[in-house]
Amino acid sequence: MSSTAAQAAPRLVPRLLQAPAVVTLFLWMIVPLVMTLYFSTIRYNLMQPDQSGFIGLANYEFFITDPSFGTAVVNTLLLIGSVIAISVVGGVALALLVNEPFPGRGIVRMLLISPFFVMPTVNALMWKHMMMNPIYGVFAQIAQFFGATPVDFMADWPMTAVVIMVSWQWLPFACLIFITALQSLDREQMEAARMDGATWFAQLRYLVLPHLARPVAVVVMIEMIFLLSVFAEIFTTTGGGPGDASTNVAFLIFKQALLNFDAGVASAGALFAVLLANIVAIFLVRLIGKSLDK
Amino acid sequence: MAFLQLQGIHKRFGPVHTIKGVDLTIERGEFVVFVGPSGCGKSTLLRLIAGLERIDEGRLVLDGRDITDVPSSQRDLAMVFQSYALYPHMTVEDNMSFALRLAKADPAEIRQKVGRAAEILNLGAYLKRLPKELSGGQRQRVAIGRAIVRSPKVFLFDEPLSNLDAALRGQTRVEIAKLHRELGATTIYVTHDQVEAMTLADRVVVLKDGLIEQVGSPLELYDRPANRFVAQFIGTPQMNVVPLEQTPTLVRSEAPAGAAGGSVGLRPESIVVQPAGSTPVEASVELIEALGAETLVYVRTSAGAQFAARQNSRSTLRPGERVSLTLDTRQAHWFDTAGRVVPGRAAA
Amino acid sequence: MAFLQLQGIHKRFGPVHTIKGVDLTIERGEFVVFVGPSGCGKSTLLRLIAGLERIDEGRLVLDGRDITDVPSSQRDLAMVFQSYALYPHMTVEDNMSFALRLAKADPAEIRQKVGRAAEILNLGAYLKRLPKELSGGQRQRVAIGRAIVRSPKVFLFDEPLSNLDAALRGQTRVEIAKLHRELGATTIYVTHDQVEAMTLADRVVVLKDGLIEQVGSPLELYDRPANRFVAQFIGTPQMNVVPLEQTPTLVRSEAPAGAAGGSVGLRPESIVVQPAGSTPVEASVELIEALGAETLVYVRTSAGAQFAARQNSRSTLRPGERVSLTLDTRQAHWFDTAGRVVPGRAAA
Amino acid sequence: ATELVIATVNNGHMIEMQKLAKNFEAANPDIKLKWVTLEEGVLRQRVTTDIATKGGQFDIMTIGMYEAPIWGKKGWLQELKTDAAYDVDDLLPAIRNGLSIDGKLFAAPFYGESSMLMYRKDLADKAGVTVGDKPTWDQIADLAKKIHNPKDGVYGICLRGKPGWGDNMAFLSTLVNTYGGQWFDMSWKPQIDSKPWKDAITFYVDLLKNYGPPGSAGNSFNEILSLYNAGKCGMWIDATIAASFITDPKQSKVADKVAFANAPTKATPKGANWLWSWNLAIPAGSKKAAEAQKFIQWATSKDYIQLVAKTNGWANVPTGTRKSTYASPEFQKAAKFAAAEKAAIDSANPNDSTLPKSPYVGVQFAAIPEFQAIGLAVGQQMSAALSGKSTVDAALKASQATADREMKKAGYYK
Amino acid sequence: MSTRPVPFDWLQALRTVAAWLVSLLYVFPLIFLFVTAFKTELQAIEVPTLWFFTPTLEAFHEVQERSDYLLFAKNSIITSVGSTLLGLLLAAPAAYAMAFFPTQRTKDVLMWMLSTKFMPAVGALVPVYVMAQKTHLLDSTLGLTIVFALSNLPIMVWMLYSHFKEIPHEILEAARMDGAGLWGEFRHVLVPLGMGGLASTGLLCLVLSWNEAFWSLNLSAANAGTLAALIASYSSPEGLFWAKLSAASLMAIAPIVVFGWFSQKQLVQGLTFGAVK
Ligand SMILES: Nc1ncnc2c1ncn2[C@@H]1O[C@H](COP(=O)(O)OP(=O)(O)OP(=O)(O)O)[C@@H](O)[C@H]1O
Ligand SMILES: Nc1ncnc2c1ncn2[C@@H]1O[C@H](COP(=O)(O)OP(=O)(O)OP(=O)(O)O)[C@@H](O)[C@H]1O
Ligand SMILES: [Mg+2]
Ligand SMILES: [Mg+2]
Repeated sequence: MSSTAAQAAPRLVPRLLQAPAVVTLFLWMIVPLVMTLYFSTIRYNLMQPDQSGFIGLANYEFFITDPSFGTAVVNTLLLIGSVIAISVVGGVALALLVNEPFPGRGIVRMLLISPFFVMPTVNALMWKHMMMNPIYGVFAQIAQFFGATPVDFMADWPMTAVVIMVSWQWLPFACLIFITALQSLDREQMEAARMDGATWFAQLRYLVLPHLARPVAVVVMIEMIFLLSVFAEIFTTTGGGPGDASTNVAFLIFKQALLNFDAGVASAGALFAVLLANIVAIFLVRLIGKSLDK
Repeated sequence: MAFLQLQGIHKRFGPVHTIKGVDLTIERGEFVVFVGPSGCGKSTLLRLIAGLERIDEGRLVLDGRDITDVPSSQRDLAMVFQSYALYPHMTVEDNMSFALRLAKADPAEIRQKVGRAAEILNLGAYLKRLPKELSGGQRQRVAIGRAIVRSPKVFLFDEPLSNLDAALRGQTRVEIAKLHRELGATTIYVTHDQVEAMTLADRVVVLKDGLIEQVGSPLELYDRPANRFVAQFIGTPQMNVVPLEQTPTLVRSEAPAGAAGGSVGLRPESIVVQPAGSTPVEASVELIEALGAETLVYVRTSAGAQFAARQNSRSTLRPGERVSLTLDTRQAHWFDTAGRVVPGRAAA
Repeated sequence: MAFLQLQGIHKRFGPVHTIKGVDLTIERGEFVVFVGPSGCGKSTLLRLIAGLERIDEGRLVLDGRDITDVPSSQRDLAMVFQSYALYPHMTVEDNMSFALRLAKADPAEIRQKVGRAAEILNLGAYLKRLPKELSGGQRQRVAIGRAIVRSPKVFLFDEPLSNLDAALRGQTRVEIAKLHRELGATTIYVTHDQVEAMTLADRVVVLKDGLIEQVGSPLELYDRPANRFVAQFIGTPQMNVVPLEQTPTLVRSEAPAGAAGGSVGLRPESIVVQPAGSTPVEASVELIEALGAETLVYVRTSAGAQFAARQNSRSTLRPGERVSLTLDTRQAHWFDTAGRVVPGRAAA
Repeated sequence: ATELVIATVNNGHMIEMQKLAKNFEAANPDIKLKWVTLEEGVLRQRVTTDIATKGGQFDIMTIGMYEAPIWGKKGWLQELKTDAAYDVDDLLPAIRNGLSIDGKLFAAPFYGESSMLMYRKDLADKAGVTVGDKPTWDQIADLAKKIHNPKDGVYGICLRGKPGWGDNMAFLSTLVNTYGGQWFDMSWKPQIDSKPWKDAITFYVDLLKNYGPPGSAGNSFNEILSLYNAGKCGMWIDATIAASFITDPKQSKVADKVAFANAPTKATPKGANWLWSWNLAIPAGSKKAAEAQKFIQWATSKDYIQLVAKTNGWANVPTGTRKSTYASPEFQKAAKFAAAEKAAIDSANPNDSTLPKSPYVGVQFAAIPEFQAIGLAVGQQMSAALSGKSTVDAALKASQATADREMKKAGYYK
Repeated sequence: MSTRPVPFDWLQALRTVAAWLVSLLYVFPLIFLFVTAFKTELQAIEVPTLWFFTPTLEAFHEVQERSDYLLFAKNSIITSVGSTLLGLLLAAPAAYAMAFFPTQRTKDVLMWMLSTKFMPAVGALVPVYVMAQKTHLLDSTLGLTIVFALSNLPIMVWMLYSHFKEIPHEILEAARMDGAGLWGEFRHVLVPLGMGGLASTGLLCLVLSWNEAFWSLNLSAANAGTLAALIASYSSPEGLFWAKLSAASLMAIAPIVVFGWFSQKQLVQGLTFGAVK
């Protein structure tokens, strides 16, 4: 019997243990946040520091009325949704595949998680040129080998291409977490289930997946954060196009911050992203939150 | 025809040879109890039967079918694990109904069966709890409940009542017996509790170090142990086994020839403690254990032999007091130097 | 002066009120045994004393010092967990020596203490194994070993022998008693085993539903239970408690006034089964349990009352046979309608 | 020793300079050079943030022709005062103009480029077409059709399509220019929905759709360079710097089969080829201005060009900056493209690059801060049109709207 | 000892083949990258892809000659190892407290921590740049270490929290009873049992710091740049760069991949069997 709630140890200790993390994070959050809030209400273009002054919500208005804004929000959600779905499902599948011992398991496991070690820029360039290029990319070569017309990913399926690249990178992360989590699954429970007549699938459904609930929650939340701010991959591959087909909110902010150098609008955009993230997070917490405090 | 056959079963864990060749035949509907010292291989044997461990050597035949390599989930056995192995994320109810749900049983039937098991096991109030919110005994009961809601071919119980209080243990024991009578399912039951072994078993299997020492009905084992180990293992407090040379001449004179240099075994009830001087066997009291209805008196003779005597009344003796003993050799067991039973003179 | 004082202790797990106000005073060096039905709060009480759970209400005083909020690690207690809680990554040896190593004990001393504990517990051969490579009983022994290598102020044992075989259990029980005598450490011991409770305890605390029912020496509880619950809880097989109206007039006539409408309790040894017709109390045999040295006969009178009788010989009776009973009312316990004990006429 | 932190772009000439800077350090033992080499886009972000927040991390910055006038006007750069040996008059006038404000030089050109046509002589010959020195777009379209042969892996023409103001819009601006269009009229109104734009873009989309390689919407300089070097492009109009790569047998399979011509024209030759240079400049706040100046003079001097020539051969000197380079007979001999390049650069005039009068400086860009964002947004629309995600009309309309939005926000007009 | 031969396990064979196949396919792009690094630039753009060729180290030479790989590698190691250690130092106690001494607010604190990462880095560039400048941490490995540690902190807390939750309470309680204080509990029980979690969290942080390009690029100049910044000088220069980029990438990811190999053992520990019943 384990207590989850209170412990006899004074409550001060746990608080002290949390304090360094909480305090530093608070500072790390609050200073930029306040500055961003301030910037978002003034005219502040790095290229024109001479023109400044309070302009109310004009920056927000400008950001939100961007013709690509709607597409960007949709694309952001699409990217988050599909990459999370792919990496959770794929990650669980792969983790299960390599959970039981087999010859070379260590190597396979290492291979599987290594894409996560690749820098996003390299990843993007590699996929764009070596894999997806419609003339000399590997996919094109395969397609030509089978006599099919190569797909022009960047032009015809820009979001799909981005999703593939980003998933390729993040699936191994999920996989890594799941592999580790599977290690703590109690063997005797599985045995009990087998005795109860559970097939492999039933064991998966009723024991393994519930056991993975918390890691899944962690993966979903962490990936959400990183996916929310993906822009490097988009910038290097599609440049947000064609049109705004692969523009997401982060890219929109990036455009304002580092192409237009408009810190004011970028700040407004960043705060909008915070808002969006909160909405998504609340939604996700609804979905997965319960598994956290099990 | 034999229902479950274990043929020359061996099991090794790396260098540790745990089961060293077990042959056993169990009839359909039989209730077999495994007993043996801690670590002798009872759980391992159960797990081999359950298919949770690979049999290294030997064959396992169930109902005429070789199941040595059949996966657990297809053997139709129910097992109560010594360590419970509850599903931590499922409520008590879900834990118990899991197998039935897997088998796609009718929900009404599931509810009824789980309800019945919960009632038997006094778990009614805890159906919605998670295992971590239960006491040790409650967890154990859930583990039992999980097995008994099913109607498998074979029940495997691994010390299922060890964490229950006497009253509940008695009650649950009766329920298990009843269940066995009703379902007629072949049952293998591991226990350290003599009462359970004696009352539940059709046959008791005594294991030691991965080998079967003796198989027989409870009273057979009690009355005619094959060797010193079984003699001492069955019955509490255990049989007094004393080297012949430490026994009074009176006893020694009755020993059969084969027991020369061996020892004699006397159950505590064969020893009567009497006021000092009343018999030639002098002893001093070492310890008194008053158990309520009975009293155990531990004495040591002048020859250095230690005896536990069982008495059905309270005792006014004090440790250190001098007493005399009457040893009832009619019920003595004789052992040769190797510990094997030697028939007494009367029998010979 | 009281060594350990529990003052009005309460514990709630969310909505579940588990300990409902426990007051208890334990003397230095005392051996106190907690008994009670599964789920009554024994482990919780132990865990509260150990400081593993927060005390919701009440105070805990050790040796004159309020330790209600002192962290476990500073209380100098050793505990055997009901669930073992071994360190899975440490060998048996490391598990046992952990506390000593933490306390920076001398390595030679550690080796010696661990060696001694391993010997007592028959663990010598397993020192280099990991917990997962042990049998259930072996694991339990490691858990015991971990506690006894230390010399704490207070020992807490939570059903430490439940998974051991009778022989080893007896042996370990003796060792625990010896340890207690040698170290004189205050000991709190939870068990479901009557023999352990009777033989080890200076005082037994009977718990029920988070409350203390009675505290007293083992024989006090056996002979003078405060109520029906304690009467039935202490002693195996349990006391026969029968509503007065189902008892023969002979018995009824002896009942004290206070017991009117209540019930009478008779221990199994107070009931003698005799050939049919020899006494006016007619009954039929329901079940025979031959335990070796003794036999339990379960009978039902024509009035519908059920009795278990203990007999020190084998029985030739068969279920269904008609018998007569002699009820020894001199040792009867009388209970009023609320289950409280009512003194018998003799006493009154 | 004084440490100079120099931010440079990662192209070949700059990297060569890094290697040769050992000589400078040897000659100036009291100066130590530290390099930050970045890809073009990142470099621009990096130096802009730094200069705008006065971070002061760089003593010398590599900036483009786009930034130089903007920053110079804002006073973010120190004026370069050169000595006689530097011979500032030797700089190509087009380039020098682009880097000066009111006659004051704010950045020294390290190398410059324009755009031109690079075509496969062998294929043109096979098709029986001779390409003149000054081709028109109609001729180009015709030739593209003739040499387009995807079955053999040869595409008629490769042009930039990847969105970005320095990517597809660099090329498209010149195309629009020669069609007679412009970015903004004299009142800063965007002109993207005008007829020249529509004609130019329609032509561009059709051309690439019919005779371009698949995936054009993702192609920029590097992608096309790979294609061209692998022999997959019949023609390519892009930066003159490409010439040195595609004629290098170590990199190119078609090194001996290429020929050069001026960038094609349509309605006007004005602005048909772009003008770009990478330049070294000193941020206003730098405390090591003297040393920085010294280095810049060294790196952009005639002597440096000689040094490169000596070390790596004349074919590899940084071009597009000095008249003297083109005058050198060794260079003319070594670089097939020398004449074409000089002509292209000379013909470009950032101050007068459109048929109608324009208020902005720059051939393929408008040197105003807002241009980057507008350029990217329009670039995205163009690539959408190219990939068929939207029509040319819709793309132009959307572009016009975006540009209008940006210009309004920036306060050019209400 | 005539132990029964283990029968051929088709499932096992299938799993082995499938796992190898899937993983090889999955890392195919990386294999491609690896191969390309040993080509000349011209070979690198050959279609169809060349699989048999004389490998050359030309690209690696070029990379080494062009940039001080060792400086960048050193910075990468300092910042990523430093930030991982700093992060673990801050995160582990917090996660421990949250996992084993939860209060009603624990979940909120967790969510809040995560929410500090909601602000896109690009949006916070100017504030952070200014902060770094004011504290003189621009272009210093210390500055980058702190920034990396702080931006990874929420994630580390989350991951550690989730891993610690898997450890049975009783084991920690047993240690407490054995007289282990906070540190003892942590050192002797939590660390060995949570090794898998700690290792994977550490590895994650290491990788994230190693690959972190945005801050690394923007907050460094000549001194503190990490390999991610180095890569920025190899992506899309003018001219062919495939082999060089591949070589540089390979050099950039090699240390971390090799490190990953070594941490394998820690990642796969599953130790709680048989501890409690
Ligand atoms: N975490 C918890 N949440 C809710 N209820 C709990 C929790 N822990 C214990 N309980 C309940 O408290 C009661 C007392 O539990 P405890 O473990 O003390 O019983 P016990 O006397 O040790 O029983 P046993 O003999 O079965 O071990 C039980 O009914 C149990 O279900
Ligand atoms: N995985 C393992 N590796 C090594 N030895 C093992 C392993 N599992 C069990 N053993 C050993 O095998 C022997 C038999 O174990 P088993 O669990 O069958 O004993 P048991 O009879 O059930 O004992 P108990 O009554 O204590 O539960 C023990 O000595 C044990 O130490
Ligand atoms: Mg066992
Ligand atoms: Mg308990």
